[in-house]
Parts: sequence; C-alpha cells; structure tokens
Amino acid sequence: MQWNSVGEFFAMGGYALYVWGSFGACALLMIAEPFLARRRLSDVRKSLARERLADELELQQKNS
Amino acid sequence: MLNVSGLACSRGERRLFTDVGFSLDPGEWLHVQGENGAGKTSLMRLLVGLSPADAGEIRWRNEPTPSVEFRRDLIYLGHHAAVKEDLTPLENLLLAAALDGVGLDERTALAALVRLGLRGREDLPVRVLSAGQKRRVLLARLLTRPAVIWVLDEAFNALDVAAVRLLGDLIAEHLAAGGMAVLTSHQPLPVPGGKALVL
Amino acid sequence: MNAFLATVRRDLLLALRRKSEVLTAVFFFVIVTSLFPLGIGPEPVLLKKIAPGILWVAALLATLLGLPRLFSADHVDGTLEQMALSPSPLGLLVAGKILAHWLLCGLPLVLLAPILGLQFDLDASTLGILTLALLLGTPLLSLIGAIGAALTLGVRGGGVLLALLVLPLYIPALIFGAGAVEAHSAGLGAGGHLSLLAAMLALAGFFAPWATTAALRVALE
Amino acid sequence: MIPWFWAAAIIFGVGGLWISFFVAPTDAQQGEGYRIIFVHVPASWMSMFIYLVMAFWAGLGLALNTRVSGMMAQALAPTGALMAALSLWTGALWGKPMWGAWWVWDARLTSELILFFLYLGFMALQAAIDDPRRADKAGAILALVGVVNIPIIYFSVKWWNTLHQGSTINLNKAPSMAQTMLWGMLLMALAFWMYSIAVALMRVRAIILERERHTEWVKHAVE
Repeated sequence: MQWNSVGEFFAMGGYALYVWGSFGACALLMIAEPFLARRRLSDVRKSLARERLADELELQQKNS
Repeated sequence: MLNVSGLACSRGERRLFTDVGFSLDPGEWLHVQGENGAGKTSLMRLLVGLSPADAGEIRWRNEPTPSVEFRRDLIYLGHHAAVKEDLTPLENLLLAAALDGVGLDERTALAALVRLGLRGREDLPVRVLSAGQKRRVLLARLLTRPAVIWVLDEAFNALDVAAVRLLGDLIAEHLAAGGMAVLTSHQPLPVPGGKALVL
Repeated sequence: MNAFLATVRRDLLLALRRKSEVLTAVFFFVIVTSLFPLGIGPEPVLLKKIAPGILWVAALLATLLGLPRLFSADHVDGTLEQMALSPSPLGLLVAGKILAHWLLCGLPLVLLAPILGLQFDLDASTLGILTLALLLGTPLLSLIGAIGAALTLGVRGGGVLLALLVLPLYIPALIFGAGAVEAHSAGLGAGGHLSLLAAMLALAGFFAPWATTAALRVALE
Repeated sequence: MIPWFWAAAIIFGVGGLWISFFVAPTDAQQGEGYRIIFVHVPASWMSMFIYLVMAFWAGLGLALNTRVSGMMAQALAPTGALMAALSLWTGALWGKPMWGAWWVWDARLTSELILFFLYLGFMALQAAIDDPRRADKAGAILALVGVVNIPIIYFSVKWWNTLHQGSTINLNKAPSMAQTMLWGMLLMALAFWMYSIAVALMRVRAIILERERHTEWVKHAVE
C-alpha cells in the first residue's frame, strides 16, 4: 500500500486533475451508455405493448 | 421463357405481397393490376433486378436472374424520364445505345423519332419539350434497342390519344414478332389478349 | 470498352452543356489558394513552406465540391437506373464516370497548379514535383470520392455527410502528395512519396469502381 | 446472458482498478500520472478491435445477406466511437502533464482521431438512410472501405510524423512494464471487453425488436 492517507490518494501526487479526469470520464460515459441503451430497449417495449393494446381494442370494438 | 415463383416483397416494415408467381412465353403479355400502393412498381423493380426479393425466384431462359443475358434481352421503362435534359433526342438515343454496347446508326434512330412523332424536334434539347414529348423520346428506345422482353411501368401515362394508340401498336408488333411484355396500368390497355395479375 | 468510352464521352458532353458547374470547382481552387497569402501575410519564406499543403488542401476541397453531382443528376432523372440494367457491366460505366469526373474536376487543377504555385514563389523543379504529385493524386481523390458519392446518393443531408465520409479517407493522399513536394524542397528526393502515391492509385483504381458499383446498387434498391 | 457479461465486467473492473490504484507502484519518471494508461490503453485497443469486429460483421452481412450481422455492426458502432473518444480524452489528459501539451500530432493520436471520424461517418450514414436494409448494406460497404484504409492511414500518418518530428517526444519509451502493471492492464482490458459485449448485446436487442416488430415472434416475445 503506497497511500498514507485518503487525501494523498485523491491528490495523486499532483496529477489529480489528469488522473481523475480520465477515470472519471470513463466511469461517467460507461455508466451513461448502458442507461441510454436500456432506455432505447424499454422505449421499444413500450411502443410494442401499445401496439398490442391497440390490436386488442380494435378487436373489442369489432366484436361489440 | 420467364418463370416467376413465390415472389415476396416488403417495403420497410410493411409486407406488400407474398407468393406471386406467373410465367410468360413468346407472344404473351402480362397485365399487372392493383390499387395505389399495392406494390406494382415494386414488383416491376424486383422483376428487372433493381431490388432484391425477400423470397422467391425469377428465371429467364431457365437461368436465375439477374444475368447478363437477361439484361441484354430486357428493356425497362419506369416512372422516370430516363433522358438527359441537356441533350437532344437524337443524342439521347445514340448515347444510350452506346452505353448499352448496342450498335445504332443515325438513320435508325432518326426513323424511330419520326415514327414517334418527334419530327423537327431531333436537334432541340429535351429540356424544351413537353412532358408527353419527353415520354415519346423514351419510348423511341423500344425501337432502337432490340430486346425480347419489355417491362413497362405506367408507360401510358402522360400520353395523348394518338400516342396511346401508337404504343399499343408497338406492343402488338413486338408480341407478334415473338416478344413478351409486362405492363402496369389502372386503365384497360389497347392491347388484345394478355394474362392478368392482380396484386 | 466501347461502353466505357461512351460513358466518358457522354459525361464530357453533358458538362460541355453546363459549363458553369465545372468552372465552379476550378474557380474555387484558384480563389482559395489566392486567399491564403492574404490571410497569412506576404513573407516569401513562410509561403514557400506552406504552399504544397495549401495547394493540396484546396485541390481536395475543390474535388469534394463536384462529387455530390457525380451520380445525383443521373439518379434523379433515372438514367442511372438504365445504366444499372444495361447489358454492359455497371462497373465499367462507373469507371467511365469517374474518369470523366477526373478530366473535368481533377485535370484542370493539375494544369493550374504550376501557375498558382508561382504565387508562392516556388521554383521550377518544385513546381514540377507538385504537378506530378497532383497528377497522381487527383485521380485517387476522384476514385475514393466516388465511393462516398455513391454511398450518400439520395440520402438526407448528403453533401455534408459526403465530406464526413470522404475526408478521413483522403488523408494518405494529402500526406504523400504534399509530402512529396516538401521532401523535394528539403533535398530528400520525392521518389518514395510519388511511388507510394502511384501504388495507392493502382490499389484504388482496382477496388474503388467495384465498391462504388456495390454502393450504387444499394442506393437504387 | 447479458447480466453475466455485466457481472464479469464489474468483477474484472474492480480487480483492475484495485491493481491500478493500490498494487501498481508509483512510476519513477511519471509519478502517479501514468495510472491513466490503465484506462487509456484498453480504450484504444477496444476502439480498434471493435472496428475490426464491426467490419467483420458487415462483410458477413454483405456476403451471406443475413440480417442480424447488419444489426450487430450497427449496435457496435456507438460503443466503438465511445472507446475512441475515451482514448482521445485520456490521451490528452496524459499528454498535458507528460509532454506539456493537450494534443501533439503523434501518429497514434492522429490515427485514433481519424478512427473516431470513421465511426462518426458510419453512424451518420446509417442514421441518414431510412430503409434499414439499405442502411445496413451501405454501412457495410463503408466499414469495409474503412478497414482497407486504416492500415494505409496509420502508416502514412506514421511516416508523416517521422518526417516532421520537431521535438523529441518518443512515445515508445514507455516505462519498462512491471508484471503488476501488465496484470492491471490485462484485467482492465478484459473489463472493457465484457462491457462492450454487454452493451452491444443490449443495443442489438433493442434494434432487433425495432426492426422485426411486425413479425409474430417479436409480438410473443414481449409478453
């Protein structure tokens, strides 16, 4: 273990901006991307569900 | 000669038609009918090989299309004018033949233009001609390019009475000489006989 | 082969009837190269140093200017469809169109480059290398550009998209083309650059018409 | 299957981060700043590798006319672009303290930038064509053209760089790779791998549902 304190860890020997800028950007984007992908998936699912509902309603109206 | 079976086509997410099949032999022609959006033009484009079919097979002289032989035997006239506006009718015919690698002398080309009633327009740029006259320039290709099968999509549109009769005669002559044709239109066509295909 | 020549003749004839479209690219080239000294200042040493880069970038952009029209006019009026259904191989006709594009948009730039190079105080042998590099490079630009033009045919916002697709692919041509002139001025000899440029031209001459044809068939579907 | 890849990505990621921050020693020359390479190198690898995979799927799609390959290529592109962007960003953050400049026209950085443009072009072309099948084919041709060009671009940029080398920046003088660093990098690369697979699979699922919405099996699959 080379860090004596939490503060030292975050200071990164004076390279804090660069190191945390890199890791932070990676973390941020790699968390954001799956969420975007999941939103896309759930959007499709919702619109498909809507379509099924419309199909059912159409069927009901025809029958009544 | 032309055998089509099990043809299916979809546009985007929509199914246009499935399991379309027919066959044509020399002297026969097919009249493709259907409402707007039924897929007549799509069928024509499948047939000539511009777009791929979802399923099915098209055979020409027992060979699957598109083959070079099929293209040599084919004339397809679609919705487009397919003539260059900046060239004269005569240049259009001569250059189109040259691109196709088909020999065409000026005399034959001129005769075709005269037959289509474009006398006196040979040396004007196509740009100044009317829509019907542009259409006639395109139709002149039927006379300048030897082919066995004509695929004409809405060829009778924008033509006056005389031109409709003329095109009818041309098709009849072509069939009598052992040719084949596939035509689309909403109206009854001035060509006797013919198989019908409703989409 | 006759069909190939016929396509070249046809496109040249069409360009002759619409001279302004061809001249636009040439004027663009002349004006852009003349603007740089005005923007940078008249120092002969600096101008001499940046001349090959400027002339090459200007040539690249001038070629790009004519590309969207390469297939779109034929696409709109339906003659491209007829070419695709022609008994002549489409690849041959496409190669003819690319050659015509080079004759109209590339060759004038090659011929003008030595004259424009004088603005930058280049000496005779440097001008010779520059012209030679452009002579090898501009057909390469036409060939690669044709792929992009075919891919963006009939596409929304095609012009901007075309630039985005094609410019990264132009980088090797730019590097070796401008590099040849620089290497010559530095006394290193331009032979290596020029032969690599020629090799790339041969490669593109073989593959680009093929890829363009495939892209055109997709666009016509 | 997707959760497994997520789990693997997280496990490898945590392991990799542990090594990169707590096990790997401080570099004698670059201090703590060198730790950036634990994300920079995997991102660069992935950005190149994903392009190759994308081109592979594209070629397969063109040759065999299978629909899924086009969707795979389409699903991979945004992740590839993300990796290229990360690689550029972390590269700049590394370059500033090490070389004193955010950006140098180094061969690798320049090629990475061009790769990023190629990804953007691919995505823009696919987005601009309405018919998905046409978009797939056009994209496939572009991806293949790109794959032929990447080595040419790389070597030309490299050569251009050596010709113009003004300052004495040498990227190849990397600090001698300690065993632990290699392990950390490997683990991070694996984490990036798993991440890319997971996110691409997720996206391809959405694409399949979007495109095949009118087929029966999709209607049943949503229940």
